[in-house]
Amino acid sequence: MRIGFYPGCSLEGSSKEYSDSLFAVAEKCGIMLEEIKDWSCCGASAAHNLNHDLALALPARTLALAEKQGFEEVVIPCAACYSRIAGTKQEISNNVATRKKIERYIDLTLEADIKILTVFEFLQKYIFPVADGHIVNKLNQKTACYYGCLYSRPKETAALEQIENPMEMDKVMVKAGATPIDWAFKTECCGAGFTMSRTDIVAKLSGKIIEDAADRGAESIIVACPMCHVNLDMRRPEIKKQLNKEINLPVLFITQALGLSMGIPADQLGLNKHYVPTDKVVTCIVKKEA
Amino acid sequence: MTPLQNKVAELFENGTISLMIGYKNAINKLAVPCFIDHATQVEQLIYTPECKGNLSVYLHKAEIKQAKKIGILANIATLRSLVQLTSENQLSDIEKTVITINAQNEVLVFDNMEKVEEYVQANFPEYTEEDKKLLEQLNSMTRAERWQYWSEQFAACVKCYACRAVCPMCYCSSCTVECNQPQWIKVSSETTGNLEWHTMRAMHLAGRCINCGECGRICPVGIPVHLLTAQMNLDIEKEFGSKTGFSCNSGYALNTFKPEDKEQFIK
Amino acid sequence: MSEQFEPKIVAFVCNWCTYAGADLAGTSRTKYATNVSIIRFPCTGRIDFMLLMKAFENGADGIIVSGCHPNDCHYTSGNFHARRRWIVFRSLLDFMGFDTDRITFSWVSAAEGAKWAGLVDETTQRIREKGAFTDFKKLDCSTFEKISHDAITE
Amino acid sequence: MARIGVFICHCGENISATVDVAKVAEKAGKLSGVAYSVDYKYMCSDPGQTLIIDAIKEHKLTGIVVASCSPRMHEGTFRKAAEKAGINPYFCEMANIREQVSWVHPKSDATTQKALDIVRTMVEKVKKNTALTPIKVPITKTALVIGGGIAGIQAALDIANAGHSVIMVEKKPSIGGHMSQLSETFPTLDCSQCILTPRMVEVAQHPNITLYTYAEVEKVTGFVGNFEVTIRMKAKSVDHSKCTGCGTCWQKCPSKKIPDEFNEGMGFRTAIYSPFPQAVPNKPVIDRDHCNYFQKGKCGVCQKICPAGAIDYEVQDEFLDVKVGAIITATGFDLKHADFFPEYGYGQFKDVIDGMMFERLASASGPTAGEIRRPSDGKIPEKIVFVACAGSRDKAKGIEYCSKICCMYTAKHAMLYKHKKHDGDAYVFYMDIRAAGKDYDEFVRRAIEEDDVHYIRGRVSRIYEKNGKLIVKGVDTLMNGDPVEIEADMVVLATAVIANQDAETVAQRMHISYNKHHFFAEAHPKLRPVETNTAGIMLAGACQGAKDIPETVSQASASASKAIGLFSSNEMTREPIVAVVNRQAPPNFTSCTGCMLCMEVCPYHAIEREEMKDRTGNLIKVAVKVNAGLCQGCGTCVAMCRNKSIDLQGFSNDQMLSEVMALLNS
Amino acid sequence: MHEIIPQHPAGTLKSQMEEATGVIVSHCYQCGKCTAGCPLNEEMDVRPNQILRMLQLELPGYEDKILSSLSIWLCLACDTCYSRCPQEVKLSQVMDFLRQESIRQHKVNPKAKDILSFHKAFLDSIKLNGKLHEVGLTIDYKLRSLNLMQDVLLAPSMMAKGKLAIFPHQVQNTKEIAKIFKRISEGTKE
Repeated sequence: MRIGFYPGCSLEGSSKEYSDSLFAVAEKCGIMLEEIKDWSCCGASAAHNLNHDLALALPARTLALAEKQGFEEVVIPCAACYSRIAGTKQEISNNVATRKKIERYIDLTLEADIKILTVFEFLQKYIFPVADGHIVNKLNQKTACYYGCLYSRPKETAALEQIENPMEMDKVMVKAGATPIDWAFKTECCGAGFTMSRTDIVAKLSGKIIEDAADRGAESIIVACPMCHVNLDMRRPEIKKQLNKEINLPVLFITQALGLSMGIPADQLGLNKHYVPTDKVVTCIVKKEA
Repeated sequence: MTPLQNKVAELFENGTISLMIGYKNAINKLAVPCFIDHATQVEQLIYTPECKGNLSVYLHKAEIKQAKKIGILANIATLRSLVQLTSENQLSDIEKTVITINAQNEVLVFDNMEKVEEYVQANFPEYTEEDKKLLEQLNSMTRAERWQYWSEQFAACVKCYACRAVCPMCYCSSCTVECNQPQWIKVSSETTGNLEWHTMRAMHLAGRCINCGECGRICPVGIPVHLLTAQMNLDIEKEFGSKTGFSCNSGYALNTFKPEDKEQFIK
Repeated sequence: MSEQFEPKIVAFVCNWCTYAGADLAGTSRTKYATNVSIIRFPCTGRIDFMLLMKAFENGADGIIVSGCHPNDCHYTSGNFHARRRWIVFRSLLDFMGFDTDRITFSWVSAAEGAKWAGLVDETTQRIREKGAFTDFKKLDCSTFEKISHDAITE
Repeated sequence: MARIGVFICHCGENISATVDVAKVAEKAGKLSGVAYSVDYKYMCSDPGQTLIIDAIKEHKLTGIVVASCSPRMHEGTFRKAAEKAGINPYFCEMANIREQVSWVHPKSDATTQKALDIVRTMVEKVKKNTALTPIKVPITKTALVIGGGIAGIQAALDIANAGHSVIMVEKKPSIGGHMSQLSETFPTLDCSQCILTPRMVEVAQHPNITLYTYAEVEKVTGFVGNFEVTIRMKAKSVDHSKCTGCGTCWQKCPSKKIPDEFNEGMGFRTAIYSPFPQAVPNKPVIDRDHCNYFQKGKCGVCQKICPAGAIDYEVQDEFLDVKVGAIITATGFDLKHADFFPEYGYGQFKDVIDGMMFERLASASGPTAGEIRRPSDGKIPEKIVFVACAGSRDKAKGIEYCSKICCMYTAKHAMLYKHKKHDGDAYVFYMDIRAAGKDYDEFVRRAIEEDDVHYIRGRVSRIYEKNGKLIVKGVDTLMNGDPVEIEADMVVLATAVIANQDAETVAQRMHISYNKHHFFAEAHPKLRPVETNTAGIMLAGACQGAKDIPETVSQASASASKAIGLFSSNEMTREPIVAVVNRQAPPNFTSCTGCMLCMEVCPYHAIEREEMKDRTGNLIKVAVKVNAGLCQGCGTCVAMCRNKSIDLQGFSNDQMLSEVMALLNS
Repeated sequence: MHEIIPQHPAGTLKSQMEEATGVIVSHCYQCGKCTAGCPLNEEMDVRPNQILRMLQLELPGYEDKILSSLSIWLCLACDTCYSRCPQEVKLSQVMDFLRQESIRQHKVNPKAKDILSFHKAFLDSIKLNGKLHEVGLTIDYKLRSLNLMQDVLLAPSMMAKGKLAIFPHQVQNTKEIAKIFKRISEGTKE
């Protein structure tokens, strides 16, 4: 079966390493991902603030294209894109009038019956069955799995079983030979779309997250959302000011961490693109015992 | 003498039966029921493809019941009605021997209902091709077309009640249609009354009719009334999984229920 | 403005749930259409399908049949038996080409006065849109015509 | 020839405000068979009834229709009036033109017409009515009490003290219920066990009470006055007739690490155990799921050491059939546990506990001997946060109702904590304080004013653990919505009161109704609050809805009085609304053909086989007959019968069809 | 960008909001759990539960107070409030509506101008390219917000790390996206 892939804007820009590492892992396991042709932005954190129809029309266009191109499943690794597109799919399939209206706006028809996979579901479904043969390393470190808002809320589109204490990413990390810690900020907000407009808020919220992870002995934070990554990784100077101390806790995408356990070189996974140095993560790694 | 005649003669002679219900020849090669009470009369007995009538209907007649030991020649539909009637406690007081002729033309004699049941289950009949086709046609019509179809059919009904008379399942000693306190169904053969009669008949037979098709065959004005119950049986089997004339203690689809019966039509 | 068609609707309801629910609609002063009149049965299990036929024959435009929710039957299982009977009856009517949308089946509990009122209004509106029930009347006329037509042609 | 009287009631203005009563009376008077028609202000009043009685006598009426309120309201009243006037009471029918006409429709011609339609319908029905005589049934003067909590105990004692026998069935090894677990009781703070245990002992010793513990009701058939109940006596594995309750067995039992239910899992018990020291009966049972002998096939210590030789591993569940006249359902409730709350940690924080756990911590007989110590490390908490409405009034979690007891027990908990730890801090997050009982609000005020408990109005959004503290993130809506973050040592959730897990099964077994939360339904929320819709089955306590102890005890006594009332005579009269099989002259005897398909639909097994024989004993016909004692009059058999051989008195085919015809043909 | 803000039928703010979002404010019983869980409750001038309270009561002056509040712009749409709300009030949708209405009525809180500038710049980027162009967005945002010096130090390093592309990725037919914007802005005027 062909598996569709929707990168979203971030994965083409500030979070290129997320998409690089996802492809590296998929390739390692012999899974093909096919980018949806001519996809457009989902509207992300902005559109819904200004116009509800626009916030539906933008994701709907991509859904319609994916359907037209014959995909039954689409992997959406970005949490924001996932949330927007899954929400749109739901609203459109629940309400015929809305669907008709949106179809008129985008000048395309759609069924909204395509299956949307989060990165967790993708890993679970396609990578897990074959992963054991490819995992050669043990990450050998304590990781704080950070899920953020958009996978856990709102409940209509939540992709996690326990929305207040999700375990999906923790399971992946156990597979990769890491020890996920139990901590309090798994699903707290990082400041999301305020990354540029209200850096002070981002610093405050992300600061709390990093501090709690560090306090509980995490050696790395694992994320599955480009926005969370930007806020936790790039906004360190502001966070340092906010916390009045420097915490050098590296932030990895889930696919990067999994890639490391599969022995994929750090550069290929884009670890060199991070602001917080990731050397410590790499030095912890040991060979997996046979 | 045919094997059938030999067998029946033997049953008379060894005292297994004192009355035999079978078929004999009539004009135009038709087969009509015959009742014989002595081995000497067995030569009348025939069994041809024309022997379609359901003889079990006679088991309800007081005159027949008086005979102590009854032999009955049964085609598959008759066998099914015997099974169904047993499940409805209608044959408990009759000592009967059931004779049938299988596809290999062998004469089989059953002295108890378990054996009949076993034979029926092994040779359970399907709907005839003709009935299947008719049902398909009707089901592919629009609702309004079906209404039109049945209205025209029922308009022809003369309320002769032949459909009731030939039905082995219509064994009530008095029928609701004859009940006049209150008067449920108009006596005259006008169309609403006809519709009510056929609706009631179909409802009373739904889940009990054994698809012998006699009612449709006998109708003097050619109404395919058997299709109503045939369709109901299909629906009931689909909905509740029960078959009629299949088991002597299978029960009746309409006097039982499952908590999970479908109810999407209920608001 | 042409006068709006006001259908006659008969409700066959059980005493314990729906009748009590309808009473509750009354005690709560919930307003609903006047088109529906109730006939009270001890239980939905008591409702003979022939009564539904007679109601249509006598000029009802629509029918509501309602009782206790599954597992709530005052008599434990009357509503379950009724439900089976309705399943079969509906499918027979449908096979005969009868418009089963003229019969509303429902569960209304003694606590659902509002549901009852809503059900009455919704059914009334639906039947109003369908118009008067004439299938049975037409039946008699068409027979008459057919007979006279046959008589003439013969 | 029928001579029917029609009596149209104004019900003050309840009917006459929207229905033109005079017109209805006038038109009704012209209906065929109607000999008299009148309207009047209040038919149910004394003068109204007198009017009816006089009219029946004066106009020689054979039947009457009273058009007024719902028959569920006043059918009895008017039937009695009819009887007083000398006609059979079943010749009286009511036309419901209040609940189903005047109250639901505006004043209009259509409304008046509908009222008239209904009157006409009932006139036609009454013409078809027949004289019926009430049925007398004997009463078994024994009550079954299901559940041995405070509700069951109270009901059983009341009935037993009135001189009737009682059978009490309790599913646990001891009676006492939730009340035996409580520390102190609001609003007086007296010790729960001190007031309860004497009553438990009284039950055990009462000559009129037979107590079956470790037993469950398996099946209920029959009807008021004549229930047949099958009780499953679960295998105790200990012969209580031999056991002296010496306790040697549970001291020696090697399986010692079984979470103790009585202490809400905060302690351990053995596999052979008596749930608590004051248990009644204070004799052990073996919990086979945790016993080495039953699980692994070896051990047998208790059998070896039992001085009385009471241990019996072979014994199986036994079934006991009893006959009772009334049943009191007092099966109690359950509490939601802390693991119900995602935002409060899915139960993974040991120091986030529920109210019942706090009761055990505060109880002198509890796992900490009454010292309030937190479960994780046994430390005495410096700061406790109490969260009210935890799960209650929470539509999103499926429980939209108020659990009623939490406001009071939370105040009690905070108070008990402050009494034991004077310098501790107690915070209560609440939404509303519902303390509407006698001395209740005073009690809450005392917690706030005298014991310095801090009440914060707002709900807690999240609880998480950090450095051994529980961080409680709440809000003070009285302070402009300012966030409140408290680092607590322990959190007590006042979790919701819910129905027992098996409540639905119990209800279905007894044929009583229940609401969507599986609380059992009373026959009428105001006027029949302790009876169920099934005659002879009463409710007591929290199985009907959340209740505190005083309310539970009152309801238990009320249901006991219903049973005692029922037992006050040797037989009771029942409505003659029963099915009958028609009779005809021989040789037919009846039109019933004996297909017996009706037997299976009857929920009461009231239809029996009947054999017609001739004088010499030859079987002529097999048909069915109805046992009027068992028949409850649902009429399902009637609609089943193909040739109308069976009919229902009071709702006969003739009557129902007449109603349909009359309603539609004006 | 103003043209894309939808028009709402006449009525009070509450009735407009209820019609547009399907949220019923009377469901809120003011327990405050939304505020308790809000990551930004300390920054907000009007707390989430207070916004609902003001919508419930509809007293004079409340509408202005809501629409010119900073809170509605601070809401991150993280949905923590809704996911824990016992009465299932979808506050994030209320906030979406209030933001739109605040723009429409020209009542945007001056302190929110940066946030609004960012949203507008974001959408402009999509309108132009079909996808978000982070460099373009940043420049656009800086021009709108006049925060010209913010993050200037980040940009070169981002480019060096391959995180910023100077030229935008574009969908094949950018006109299509512009058309969607146009249809919606026409649609909102209907």
